[in-house]
Amino acid sequence: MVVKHTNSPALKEKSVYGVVAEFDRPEALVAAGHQIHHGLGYKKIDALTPFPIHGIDDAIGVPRSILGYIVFGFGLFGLLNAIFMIWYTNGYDYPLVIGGKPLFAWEFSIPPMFELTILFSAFAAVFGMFALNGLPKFYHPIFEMEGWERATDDRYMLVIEASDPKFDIEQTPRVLSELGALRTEVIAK
Amino acid sequence: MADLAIKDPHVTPVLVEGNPSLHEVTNDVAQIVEGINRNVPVQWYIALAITGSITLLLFAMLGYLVATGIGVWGNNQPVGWAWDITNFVFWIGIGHAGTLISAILFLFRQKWRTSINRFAEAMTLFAVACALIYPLFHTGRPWRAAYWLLPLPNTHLWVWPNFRSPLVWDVFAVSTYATVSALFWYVGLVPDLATMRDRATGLAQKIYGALSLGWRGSARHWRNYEMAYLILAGLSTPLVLSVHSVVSFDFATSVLPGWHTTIFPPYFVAGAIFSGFAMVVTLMVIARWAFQIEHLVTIKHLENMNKIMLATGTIVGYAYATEFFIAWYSGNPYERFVFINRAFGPYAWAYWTMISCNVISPQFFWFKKLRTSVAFMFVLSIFVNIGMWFERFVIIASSLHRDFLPSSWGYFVPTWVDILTFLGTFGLFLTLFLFFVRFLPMIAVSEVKGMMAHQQMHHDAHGHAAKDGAKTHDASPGLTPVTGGGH
Amino acid sequence: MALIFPKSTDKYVKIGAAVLGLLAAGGGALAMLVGYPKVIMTGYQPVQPVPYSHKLHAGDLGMDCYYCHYTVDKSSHAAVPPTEVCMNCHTRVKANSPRLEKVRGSYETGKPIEWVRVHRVPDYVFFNHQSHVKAGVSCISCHGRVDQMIEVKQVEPLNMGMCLDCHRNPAPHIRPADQVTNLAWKPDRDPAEIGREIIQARGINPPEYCSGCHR
Amino acid sequence: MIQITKKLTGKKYWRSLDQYYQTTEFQDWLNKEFPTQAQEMIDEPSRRNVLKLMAASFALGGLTACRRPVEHILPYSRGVENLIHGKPLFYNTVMSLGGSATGLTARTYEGRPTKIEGNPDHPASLGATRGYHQASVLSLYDPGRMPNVRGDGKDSDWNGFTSYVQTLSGSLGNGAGLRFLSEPMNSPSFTAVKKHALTRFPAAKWVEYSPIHTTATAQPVAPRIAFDKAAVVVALDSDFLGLDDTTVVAVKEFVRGGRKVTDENPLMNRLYAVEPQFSVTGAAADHRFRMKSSEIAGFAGALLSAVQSQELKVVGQGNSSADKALSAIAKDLAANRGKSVVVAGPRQSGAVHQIVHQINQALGNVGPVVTYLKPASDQTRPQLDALKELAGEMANGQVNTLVITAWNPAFNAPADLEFEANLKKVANVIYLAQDLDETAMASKWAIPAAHYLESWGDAVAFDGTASIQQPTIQPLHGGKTAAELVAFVSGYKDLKAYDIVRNHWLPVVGGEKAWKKALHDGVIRPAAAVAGSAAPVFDTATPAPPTGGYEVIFVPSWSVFDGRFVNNAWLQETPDPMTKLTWDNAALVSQATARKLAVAMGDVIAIERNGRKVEGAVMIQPGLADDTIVIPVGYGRTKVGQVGEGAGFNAYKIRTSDTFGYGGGFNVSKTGRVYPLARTQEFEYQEEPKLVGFQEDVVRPIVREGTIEEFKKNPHFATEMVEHPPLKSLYGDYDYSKGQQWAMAIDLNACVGCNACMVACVAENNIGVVGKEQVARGREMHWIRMDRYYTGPVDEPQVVTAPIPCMQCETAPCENVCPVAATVHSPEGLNDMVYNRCVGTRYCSNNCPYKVRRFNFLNWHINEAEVTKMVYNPEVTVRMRGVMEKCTYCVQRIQNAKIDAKVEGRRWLKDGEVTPACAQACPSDAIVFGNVNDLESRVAKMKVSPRNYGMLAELNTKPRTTYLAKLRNPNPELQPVTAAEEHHG
Repeated sequence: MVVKHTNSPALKEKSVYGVVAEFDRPEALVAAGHQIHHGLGYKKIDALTPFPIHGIDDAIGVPRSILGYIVFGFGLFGLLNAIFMIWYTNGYDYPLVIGGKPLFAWEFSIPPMFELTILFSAFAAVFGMFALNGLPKFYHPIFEMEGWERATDDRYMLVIEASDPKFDIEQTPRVLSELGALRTEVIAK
Repeated sequence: MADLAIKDPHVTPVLVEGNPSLHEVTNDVAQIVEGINRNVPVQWYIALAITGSITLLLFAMLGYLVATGIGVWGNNQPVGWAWDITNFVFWIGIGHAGTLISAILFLFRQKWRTSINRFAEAMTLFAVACALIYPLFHTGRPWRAAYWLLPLPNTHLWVWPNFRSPLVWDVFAVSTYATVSALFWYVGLVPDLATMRDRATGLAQKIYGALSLGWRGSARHWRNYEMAYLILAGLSTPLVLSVHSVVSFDFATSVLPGWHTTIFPPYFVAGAIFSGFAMVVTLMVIARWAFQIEHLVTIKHLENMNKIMLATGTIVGYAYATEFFIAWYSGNPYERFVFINRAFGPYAWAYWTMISCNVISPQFFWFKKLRTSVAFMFVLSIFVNIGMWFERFVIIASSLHRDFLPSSWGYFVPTWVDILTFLGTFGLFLTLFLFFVRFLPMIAVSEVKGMMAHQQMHHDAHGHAAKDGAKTHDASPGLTPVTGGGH
Repeated sequence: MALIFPKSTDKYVKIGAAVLGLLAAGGGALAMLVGYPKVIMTGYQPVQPVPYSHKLHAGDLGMDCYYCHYTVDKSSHAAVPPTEVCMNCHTRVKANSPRLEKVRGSYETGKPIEWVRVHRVPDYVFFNHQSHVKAGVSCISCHGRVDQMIEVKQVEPLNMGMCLDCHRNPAPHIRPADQVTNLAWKPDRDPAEIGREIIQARGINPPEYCSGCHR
Repeated sequence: MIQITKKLTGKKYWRSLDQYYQTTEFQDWLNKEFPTQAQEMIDEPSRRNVLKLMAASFALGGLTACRRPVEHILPYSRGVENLIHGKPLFYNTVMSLGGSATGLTARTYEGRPTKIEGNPDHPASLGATRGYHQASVLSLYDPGRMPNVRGDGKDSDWNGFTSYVQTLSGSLGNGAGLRFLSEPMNSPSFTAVKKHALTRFPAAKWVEYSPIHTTATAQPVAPRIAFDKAAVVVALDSDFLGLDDTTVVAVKEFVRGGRKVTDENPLMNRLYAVEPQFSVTGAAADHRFRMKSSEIAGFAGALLSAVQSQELKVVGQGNSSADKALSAIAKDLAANRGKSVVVAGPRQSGAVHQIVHQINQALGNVGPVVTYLKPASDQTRPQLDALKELAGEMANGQVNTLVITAWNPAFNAPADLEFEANLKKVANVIYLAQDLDETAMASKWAIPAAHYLESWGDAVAFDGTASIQQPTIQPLHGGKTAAELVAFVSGYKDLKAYDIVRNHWLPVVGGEKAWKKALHDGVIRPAAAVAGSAAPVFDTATPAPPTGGYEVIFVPSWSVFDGRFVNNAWLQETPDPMTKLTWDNAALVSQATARKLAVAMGDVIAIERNGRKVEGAVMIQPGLADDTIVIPVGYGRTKVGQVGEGAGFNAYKIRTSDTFGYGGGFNVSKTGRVYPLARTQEFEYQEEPKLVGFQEDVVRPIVREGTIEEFKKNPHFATEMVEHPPLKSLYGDYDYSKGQQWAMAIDLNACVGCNACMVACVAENNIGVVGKEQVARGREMHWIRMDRYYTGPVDEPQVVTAPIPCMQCETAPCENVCPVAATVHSPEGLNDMVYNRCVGTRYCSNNCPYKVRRFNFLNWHINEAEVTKMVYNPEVTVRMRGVMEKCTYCVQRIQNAKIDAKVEGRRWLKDGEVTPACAQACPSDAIVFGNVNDLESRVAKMKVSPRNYGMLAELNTKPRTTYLAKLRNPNPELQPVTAAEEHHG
């Protein structure tokens, strides 16, 4: 359920997910986010934008992605996997003399080794990304906000979650409005 | 390809015309799908009917082939491979443009890619799908090849593939490429699917909702998303180069004069990019006209692609020349004969078709007038497609039909099954395409919007940035959108 | 705006995924188990036209396999005996038992008895009984304790894996020539050891290359 | 291979096309030349086979079904004497063809003959065979064979015939109206029956006739030439290495006499060939001169006066290259008195043979080299005279009963005798028919003829050695032998072939034991005396053939002989050794003649003389005499089984009794039609075709040859023809120095290119026959092929031949590229091909430099009759569609030999214990197989010969099959152009 304006606090804080503020320009969003995080010290902030906004991460304090390490690990696994597979199948489990070549040699193993490395890395990159993003997640309170459809079109949303220690159902929306939000809205859990 | 980067930071190129608002852009793209959703133009159904029946023809031909034997094709001794592998390499080559645009141009920070990459990637997938038909069905016993080529156990005994064989390398390379391209494509789609979800209603909304996995465009999402996208681009770049290199190993690692050549990997890759871009141009010219998105896919985009065709076409031409030189220089009589035979033997007609389409025709793109003329580039891109098919045919058939022992020389003539099967793959290709433009946003909306916002910044910053194009991003106040721009 | 999916969706998605995963794993395991040669390729036990009991003849009466399958050490085929061979005894023994009706019929009319084939290898496999029997491979290695079967049944998969296991490590299957048809043979020491000695002495080197069996 | 795109008439072997020949679409379609159309035509019938095919493929693929189809084992009810199920039994027997007998050994499995080998103890075989003998076993299972007795054009049976003969014999009286027509007699027991018949019917007459004159039948005397004793041989229109005789004696002796050149003993005989056609003899010749048949007589005369005149100054009248060389040849002969020979071919007139005899006498060769033997037949008059007389009698109704045991005279008798028409004038014609052929249709009664493999008989070889023809199987269609039929008609009612033969021989050999021994050995010793007079009498009465205009030469066909093998698919698909033509004959002409006639390959010409006309396709063959048309006879059968129908054209139509061997006065005209010819080799030269001006001339060093002089100067000339960098492997080499390592060496100097190896290979390895279209598409399946290259000047070329089996490369390019490891290497150096693992990518074939791999593009066995499948060798898998196959060095023989050795407790095989089919059949012992690690083996010895070289070894394939370079022994007085010199120059 959705409540308009901020004066009558009909909502109990514990039943609130957070406050969303709508901006019409990326710069405004970033500026506001910067102020909220670094100026006012809010922690649980998120920005919802139709396309990635550079700088927002620093502005609202989102750490760097760790995806790279995951991918590297899986890539290495893929490589070892390939080496083992070729050695086991051609060199160990069923040895056959073929064209007078050795049972196992790195020379002729390179292409499969390379391809499997890439394959595993790619899987890690994609599914790792979804996992880190907690996707798939088909339900989210934010979907209930009014005018959400523009969050994937041409509006820029800034969310302060109720779980933030500094969150205040009275103050927070006001602060956001002052920072140039077109409108703010309290989102129920 | 860095020379294709936009030279002067002050003059921002017109990559989106008529300066529409972000919302208008969203509409323009989404409404292609939605508009159709409401009332599909009859042309679409007609087109589908045609391509669909051609696809059925393909299945019929394959059924007949499997039931009767490879003998229904024209293949023989010594031409053991002919149209089958020619078509395979042809389609795989076309399948290179998409990933190339998404990956390499991304790493090279080519902003103009954003309007065409989705389209090109889709084309890649469909081309690879067509290509994958041949490695399987060119075998005498596909029902066995289907699993004996993979390292899978089998009830009688775990006999394994022979990893010394380039064909096994092929299996790994092509399947990896298909998988990674699909992933890449899907990852790019997710934000736009979210957009579609938020615009759609009813069943469509449910479907888009399911496909977009609940994407919210949160900063935390974008951060991992960009990392993933960057990594995929980094992985795909060597991958896309490796695929056609491995395909070229099928020939390069053999003992056959005309195949046994070290130049093949780079030259195949160049050829692949060449043919890939040609096919993108062919289709894009039609698509942007059919769906009135000329302002999103501008002449600038097409011109850039033509430049790449000019470059790669010239590389390919240079490769042809080098082959001849090396053949002469090697002093190996068999090698020499194969190339003389190519140019003047029974398959000379194919060879000169190839030369005129691949080497001569792209040279017209030196003239800006021509490379910006839609009609001209359309015709020419088709010539290039033809030429690149003939390149593969010449390499395969003309090398095989006259090798070492004159006693076993022969000649290849295609049969009607050969021809209809090849035609059929086009049916499949286009059918998939029709479904794509019908149900999915054919332009990467979020990327385009990101790029537009970035150019907006550029204007506001009235080019106070450093002279160097690459630096501008860092110099502009930390508001540069990333996708399509890079860090 | 309206919700696309209810709150509970994600729960169901998770459960669904888990179930699917389990099913896949279970199915895979099952497939491996069922696909295992020993499982799918054994157990064939057709009903024969004549109720001939190997247990009775080879087991209880102690007839030697060679008596009926007399070409097993001379040829690639182990002959199923001509009716003549049955009649060598059955003209006197059980001379007019109704169960031997078919046999007598065949002997009189000269029409063969239609025995049902139990053990078979594909057409492209060229198995040679003579070389195996002469090398000292017992019947038991491929046919099991036939002397204990009333109706003959396939107990070994007879797939290529089985052939190769033995060809790669023949010792456990090699016996002294006189024990080849003695299915009940119990040596006082490790049979593999005996096998190794025979292999040494006779220079037995089973082929492991393709053309050994596929031509 | 322009043919591919064109219409291909002639019978498709592996599927029938009857329905098309009537339809009008087919007629329209004839004029089109689009491959798509052609494909339609070819593929249509196979759609009906779809299901069958799928079934077949899966079954053969060995797909393990969960539910197993019930299979039955049907043991014998009563054991069969000395038959061990699964073990082959070998029977010695004998086959007669063209009047000469060849002793053979038939291999049978469970009573099915599947393979023919030569009988080493037989003087006319010495263990070797010709393609005819190899393929004869297929004719036994020919579904087109005469299935039952036919009387008055209706199916009948033996009883019907019996009652007919009973009524007939009453009317025969003393046999005034009775005539017998048989093949040339070389069967003692049949001759005995003949005598009985002629005593029973004193007024009856017996005529012998065969459409092919061989050395044995051409003249009243049979010259016996010991070629191994001749240092110089001059062959005048003689194909003694080829089809002048159906036995292989001449090849054996010629090669043994002076072609097996070693570096210790670099001696070689010298062969001059003067001939109108290009025979395998011409190919083997050190000097070959083309000359019209009609000029041979003059040349022989000149040669005679040359050798008679002491100073040998005489030169030929003509100015052909042969005439120029004449005095050199004469000198060469004179220098080799007593160890040289001049030989004339059976097509030449008695007069020429007379002259040749005089030359040999003048040179003192009669005795040491040439002796004259009594022909097996006792018929003294020339065959044609007798046949002419018979035809005359038939024409004017003097004949009321004619018993024909000769093969198909209605088809092959000289055209001017109008034999088919005359048959209709004879009230009672009884014909012993192989199949329902032209003669059978024209006869009152047609009796199925028994195949030699299913009936008792006997035959005597050139040297008088008799052999018993021992059956290996019950007659499939209740056929009768010639002797049986004649005996039956002449009143010996229930005389079986067995009795005829046994009754004749038992007293001769003396007793049961000797009889058994005769059967076992396949020969009866001692041989009967056959020595003829030293002063032979030749048939000089018959006038020489007419001359002028175009000269036509009628030669036997390598595939169908005189036409009797037209329905034999193995032979039909085996290319002619020289023209490489399959499934057809053609009118062979030289380039000059082709230019004169303005015809190209495949153009159909009409050949006419005295109103007799035939139309056939032209094939241009280098090296023929100009204005000469060479036509293999026997094709163009109208009544024949599914294989041979429509193949080629019938040369008998223009072959009259005065142009029996050859003859001039023919008119040739162009019809404007084109008839596609299917050949297995399109490119005739090792020189690269000249495609463009700046291309240098390259002669590929594939089949390497040199002169004996070059060899003496530099024994290693062959290996030095190719320079290449040191051959190194990226990985280092596999060690093959241990154990038995199989290898093959082929002496190109011995090979005469007779194709016996090809047919033997087909028979041994169940190789599929693909039919004419498929050959034209380049899909023939021969595991060993015979490459033939022309060298030297185009109008006077020389020819080299080379059998090409799989090279069994130690570093095989094919193995590396197979994705499923279906072709791998055995520790004994064999390149194993595993059919059941193959998925058919054809990559191995692409990567094979020798192109010896063969792919089953379609299921070649799909339309084979059940009876034909009885010929399969049970030791070899019958390959399904979609898999690759290739020469295995007959691995089944190797494995079985190893098993036998193991059973005997031996580790190693003795040299010669295993012989592949090709090597076993080879008449010239050119192909030698064995274990190279056994330094005493023949193959190991050949491998160390300086002539030994590996074909394309510069690719580092390390081939196990290597070649011994060909040598020529030219007369120093006549500087020839040899390929070797061209390599250097």
